[in-house]
Amino acid sequence: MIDFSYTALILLIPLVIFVLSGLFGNRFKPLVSGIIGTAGLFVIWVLSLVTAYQYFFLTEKAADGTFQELLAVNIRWLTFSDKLHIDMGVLLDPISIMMLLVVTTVSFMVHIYSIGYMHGEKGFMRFFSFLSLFSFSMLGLVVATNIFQMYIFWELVGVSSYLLIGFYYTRDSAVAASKKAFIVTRFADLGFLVGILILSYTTGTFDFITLTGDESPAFTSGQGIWFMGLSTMTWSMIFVFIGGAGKSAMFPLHIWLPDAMEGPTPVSALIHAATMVVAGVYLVARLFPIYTTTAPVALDVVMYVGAFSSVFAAIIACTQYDIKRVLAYSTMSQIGMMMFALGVSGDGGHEGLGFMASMFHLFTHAFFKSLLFLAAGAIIHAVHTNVMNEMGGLRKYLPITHATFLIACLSISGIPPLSGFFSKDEILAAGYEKSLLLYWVEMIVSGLTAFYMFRLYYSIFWGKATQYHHTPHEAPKTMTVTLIILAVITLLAGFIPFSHFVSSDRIPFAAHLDLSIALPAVLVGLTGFFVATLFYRKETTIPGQIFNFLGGFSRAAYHKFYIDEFYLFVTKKIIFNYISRPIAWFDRHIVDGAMNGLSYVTNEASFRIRRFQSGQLQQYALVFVSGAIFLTLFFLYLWTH
Amino acid sequence: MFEGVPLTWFLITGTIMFFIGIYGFLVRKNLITILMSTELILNSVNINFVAFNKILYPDHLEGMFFTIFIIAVAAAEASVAIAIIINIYRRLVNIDVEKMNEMKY
Amino acid sequence: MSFLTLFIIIPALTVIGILLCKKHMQVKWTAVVGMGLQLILAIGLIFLFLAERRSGNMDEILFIQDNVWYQTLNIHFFIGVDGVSVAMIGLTALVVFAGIFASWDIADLPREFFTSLILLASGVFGFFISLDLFTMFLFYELAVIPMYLLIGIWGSGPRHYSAMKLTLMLMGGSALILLGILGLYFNSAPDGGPLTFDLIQISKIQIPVDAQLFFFPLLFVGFGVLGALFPFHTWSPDGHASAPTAVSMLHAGVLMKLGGYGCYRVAVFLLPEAAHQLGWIFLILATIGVIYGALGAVWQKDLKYINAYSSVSHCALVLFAILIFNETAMNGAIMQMISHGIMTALFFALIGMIYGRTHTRYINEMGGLMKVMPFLAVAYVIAGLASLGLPGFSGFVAEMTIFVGAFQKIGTFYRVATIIAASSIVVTAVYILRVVGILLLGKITNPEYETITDAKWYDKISVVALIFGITLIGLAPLWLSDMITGGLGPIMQKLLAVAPILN
Amino acid sequence: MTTNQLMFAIFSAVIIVFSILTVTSRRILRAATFLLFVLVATGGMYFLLRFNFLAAIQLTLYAGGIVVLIIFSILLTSHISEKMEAPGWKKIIPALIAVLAGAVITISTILQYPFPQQVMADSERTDIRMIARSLISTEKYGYALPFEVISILLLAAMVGAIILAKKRKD
Repeated sequence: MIDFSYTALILLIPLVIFVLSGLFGNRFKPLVSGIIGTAGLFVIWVLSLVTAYQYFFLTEKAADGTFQELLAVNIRWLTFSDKLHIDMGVLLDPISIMMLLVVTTVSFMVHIYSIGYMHGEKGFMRFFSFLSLFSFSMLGLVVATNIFQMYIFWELVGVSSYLLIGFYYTRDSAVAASKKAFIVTRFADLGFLVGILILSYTTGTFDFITLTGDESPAFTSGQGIWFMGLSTMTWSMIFVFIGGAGKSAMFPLHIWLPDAMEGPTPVSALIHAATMVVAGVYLVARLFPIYTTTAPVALDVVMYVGAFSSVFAAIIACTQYDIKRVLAYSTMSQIGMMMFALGVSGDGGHEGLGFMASMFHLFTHAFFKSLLFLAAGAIIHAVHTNVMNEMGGLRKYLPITHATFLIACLSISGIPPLSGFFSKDEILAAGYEKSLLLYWVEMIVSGLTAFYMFRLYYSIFWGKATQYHHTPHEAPKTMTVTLIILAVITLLAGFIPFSHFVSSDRIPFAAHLDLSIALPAVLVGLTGFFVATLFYRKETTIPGQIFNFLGGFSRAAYHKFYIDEFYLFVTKKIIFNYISRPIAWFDRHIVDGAMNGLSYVTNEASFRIRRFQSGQLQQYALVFVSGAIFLTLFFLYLWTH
Repeated sequence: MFEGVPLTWFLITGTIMFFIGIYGFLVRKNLITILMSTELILNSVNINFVAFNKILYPDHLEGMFFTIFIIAVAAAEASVAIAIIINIYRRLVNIDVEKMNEMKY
Repeated sequence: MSFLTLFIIIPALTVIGILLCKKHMQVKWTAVVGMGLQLILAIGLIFLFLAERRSGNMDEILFIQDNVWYQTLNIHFFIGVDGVSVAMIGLTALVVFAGIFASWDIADLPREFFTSLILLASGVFGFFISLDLFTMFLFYELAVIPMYLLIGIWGSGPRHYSAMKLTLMLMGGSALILLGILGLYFNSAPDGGPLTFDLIQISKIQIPVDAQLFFFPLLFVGFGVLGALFPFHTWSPDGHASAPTAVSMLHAGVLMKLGGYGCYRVAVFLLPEAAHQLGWIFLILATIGVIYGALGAVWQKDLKYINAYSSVSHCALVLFAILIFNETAMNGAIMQMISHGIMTALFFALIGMIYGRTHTRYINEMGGLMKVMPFLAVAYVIAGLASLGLPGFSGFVAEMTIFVGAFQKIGTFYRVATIIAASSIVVTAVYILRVVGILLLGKITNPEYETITDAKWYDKISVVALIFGITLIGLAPLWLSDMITGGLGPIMQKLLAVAPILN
Repeated sequence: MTTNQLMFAIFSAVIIVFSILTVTSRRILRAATFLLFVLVATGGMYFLLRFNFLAAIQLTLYAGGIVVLIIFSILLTSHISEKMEAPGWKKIIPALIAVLAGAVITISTILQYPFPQQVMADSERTDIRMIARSLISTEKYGYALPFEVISILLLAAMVGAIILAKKRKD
């Protein structure tokens, strides 16, 4: 048996780096803090590679061929009651190791990239210390041994995202975006928390291994109808999913993601493309046995929300001009597909194809999407604008960026033999088995994906060569190296026999390429590609005509279907003006008014009473005499006892 | 031995005198007249004391002594009161009790 | 003679020392030395207490001292601590220590200021260590009364109004408490023995339920006024807004805890039947308070008002948790008191420091302060994050303990209340981030602020001490949680005897 | 009607009539004079009851001392010719009601109460020697202590009166 306790270092190293650079950061030269952070990440990356190798190849499987769930470290952190307690630890199983690899790799790449990208920025070391904080929190989330540890790191991930989005804190839009991201996800986290509360109450445990094991209390308790015809467990899973939907930007909690692009581009690549936004998928995958066994309705919710979000975001992505926003909606769309895949999946063996596909897509998407973002970063770095209309013909100036961007585009469009093809194919296959309608919806999404990606690609690299203020030039080495590495991964990742490592019941199985699914998918992808080529390869008026032809619909899509406006209306107008303000008023005038009224009455009464104290001796005497007489009368006649 | 007049008569006379004194105290404005009303009240009490003493307990002298003391106190009181009245008069040039309401509120 | 007496003797000596001082500097340093000693003593107490417990001393109350000081009414100077009061003493010492540094700039009558401040502190210490209801009440008054002077003399804005309002409302509360305590006293010997104010002794007897039903609301409301129970919280915004920095810190950080502690230690502990029967009324009020305070804070423009409403929300959560009557929630209540105490003290300290530099507390008049005073700004962000319950800070630990505990309580009523209370974490995020966004981030709106200086050394000491407190609890909560749980045994026994709770 | 009764009736009538006049007269000097009559009549009552010494004191101290004092103070503070303004009905009516009610209650109580008949024989006429002995006696029925107290009171009153009436230097 291999001792995995060294995996605790994976959490501790970034934490230590964060604390050190947070406390003493201004003593170092900026570059030093960047290098320390990167070096730390390198160590972690190596460690997680070692862990993965040892886990998948050197650790014995259980008797029935499953990968074991290993508690590498588990320390009691806080006790609630005899049964409920929060532990801090490291749980190793296929999906957590897969996530470890994704997070450390992308994070490592982003660190290297940032040394070039953020060079000369004010707050360079602040940036790196926040990155370390993020890495720490994300890794903690991934290896969480219990749902409460996950919640803790979930919150920490949220706050590091907040800090990084608001990195350019003097820019109002960045401040607003960071605030929005935090509050929206916080709202979703409330759902998560309620889900945890219900879950922990019904099952009496937070522990993942207990919860998802064969004799999970979640399978036996909380099955009764509780509310609106659904069982307690179903509700708890729906609430948990709300948390996941918030982090993963699922409709209708997606509004923060496009705005989050206000952060520095490496941050978008790391947090808002590859790692944090897939936490929701990971969360559902973690609790997957509960979903399939006792909460199929909740799983259906996951499916429908995922499917809807994917198509919704894809449509919006076709109409946006800010390249980072296009990528953001693309991310949302792809995560929607992952959710969809989880939603259609069953448990065990080939039934669990969707689960595997979802994880596979998560894996490949992390690489090609971070590649896309980093490439976009390189482009922005070169031309100093985000808007694609102001670009064009860049392929001559930025050859490496161009090549890597193209690879990523092909991959996300599902063109074989790039990684995106394999994972997307599995998703469609899984969807085909569950529901034909949704299968076609996802097919359309797939086509749209290819379309908007190539729309982006052509607008940036082809078309008329815009006159730039100064000639764009290729990014520094630290940036291009990472682009190349990620491109290589994107090229090769599809050939990993993913189902041999990750499956819903942790038993390896063989997934085959089903041509009847793969062919139409590729065709749809190619269609999207050709349409985009037709429209955007050279400047044409067709897109404009189509845009006008669709009229209101396209305008609505351009305005992101007015969801933002709706939320703004609810929060600003209703909550702020019609709830909070009246409460403030109520407090001042009614509650406080009652208290002041009390004092006023007392005061007034005393003013009235003091009239009796007139200073007129004879009045006093009269009162005294009358009183004496009255008392005499009272004691002599009235009080007969 | 005192005969002929029942105790009650004295007491009634005293009571009437007492309440006349009270009435004066309540309605008169001039401080000196108020002082005079006070004297009436004291005297009415004296009459009672003396009557009680003589008619009910003729072998004792408590009533009489009380009266003596009351007279002494009354004298002291009158002298001090008049000193105060004169003092007030010096300051306010008037001894109307209704105008003396410095102590109000 | 228990060394706990030192907690009263040291402040007393410090006050005497301050009165003997001539120069400003001497006054300040005397105060620092006195309260520093007090802090060391408090830390020592925590270690001693933990050592004592580890060595297997499981007495309900440790370090007891019992002297009679008024034989006729059987009033004792009876002191001792359990896990809960040790935690509260630690909190008080920390906040007072930070408070001294936060008021380093005080210019008017520093001697009188520090005298009143330390007098107040000694009242609080006395309250937490005493176990005799009368002595407890005495210290309670000692803590409340200097507040009037502190706000009335050194305050700002409509300070006389605020001071009067605060004092009157708290005195109203005291009157109820006094009634309640007398009620307990006269029911303290059902078998006809001598009457007693001894809290432990009273806790061992059965007070008639009729009497409990009468006195429980008195005591709970009486302490609740100080604990900002809705709708008796309105002294808090005005009082805090007018009070000088250190007073706000002490008041929100420590004094409001007297309310929560009193509700816990006197009202619920001694009158469990009534608590069980009437608790739901106050639970509703507390739940309203939690969400109401948070929503009220969203709209405010004055930093201190925001924080005062936020305190209302957080303190209501304390009362909420106490009224759940199970061990986890009760534990959470105590932790929330400590956590909120440190956190809000930090907030008020920072607000005071910011105000001292910008001379305004209206958030709309400020902006972009991160650039000119990074230390204070970062500290403010940390305080804000702690306040909105971020893991790694004490607020999270406390709130989660409360929510998990409260949700274990059976009954839809409690569930719904818990979810409503939990939703306050979202609202908290809204108002905290709103302030952070307007106040610290963005561009500097007022050119005059370009020349503002960052924190001085004494500001830093104050802030760092408090941040250390919240992160210590936030990162390693287990010792505190265990220490508190150890002290909850008796009250849980009493409550379980009334109504067996599945837990 | 015995002599006693006759005398009592006369004194009583004088007392009541002049009392009323004292408190109602609008000329202050007359009021003082009426008070003098009342005091004298009271002295007469004492004679009637055979308290000769007391009656003497009454006449000297009251009728002589206090009334003179009052008249002096009247002369110092008021214009004799001036009529005092009559008190308003607002004052008179409540006072009258209170006073009448009080008088009725008291008198009716007195009338209802069964006073015992004379229980023992009259002693000797009280002579001065006996009074003097009692006043300085510390035995039973001795009044040494009240006597001393009253002496101090008188002294204090004297000092007080002098200080109060003294003209301030300012």
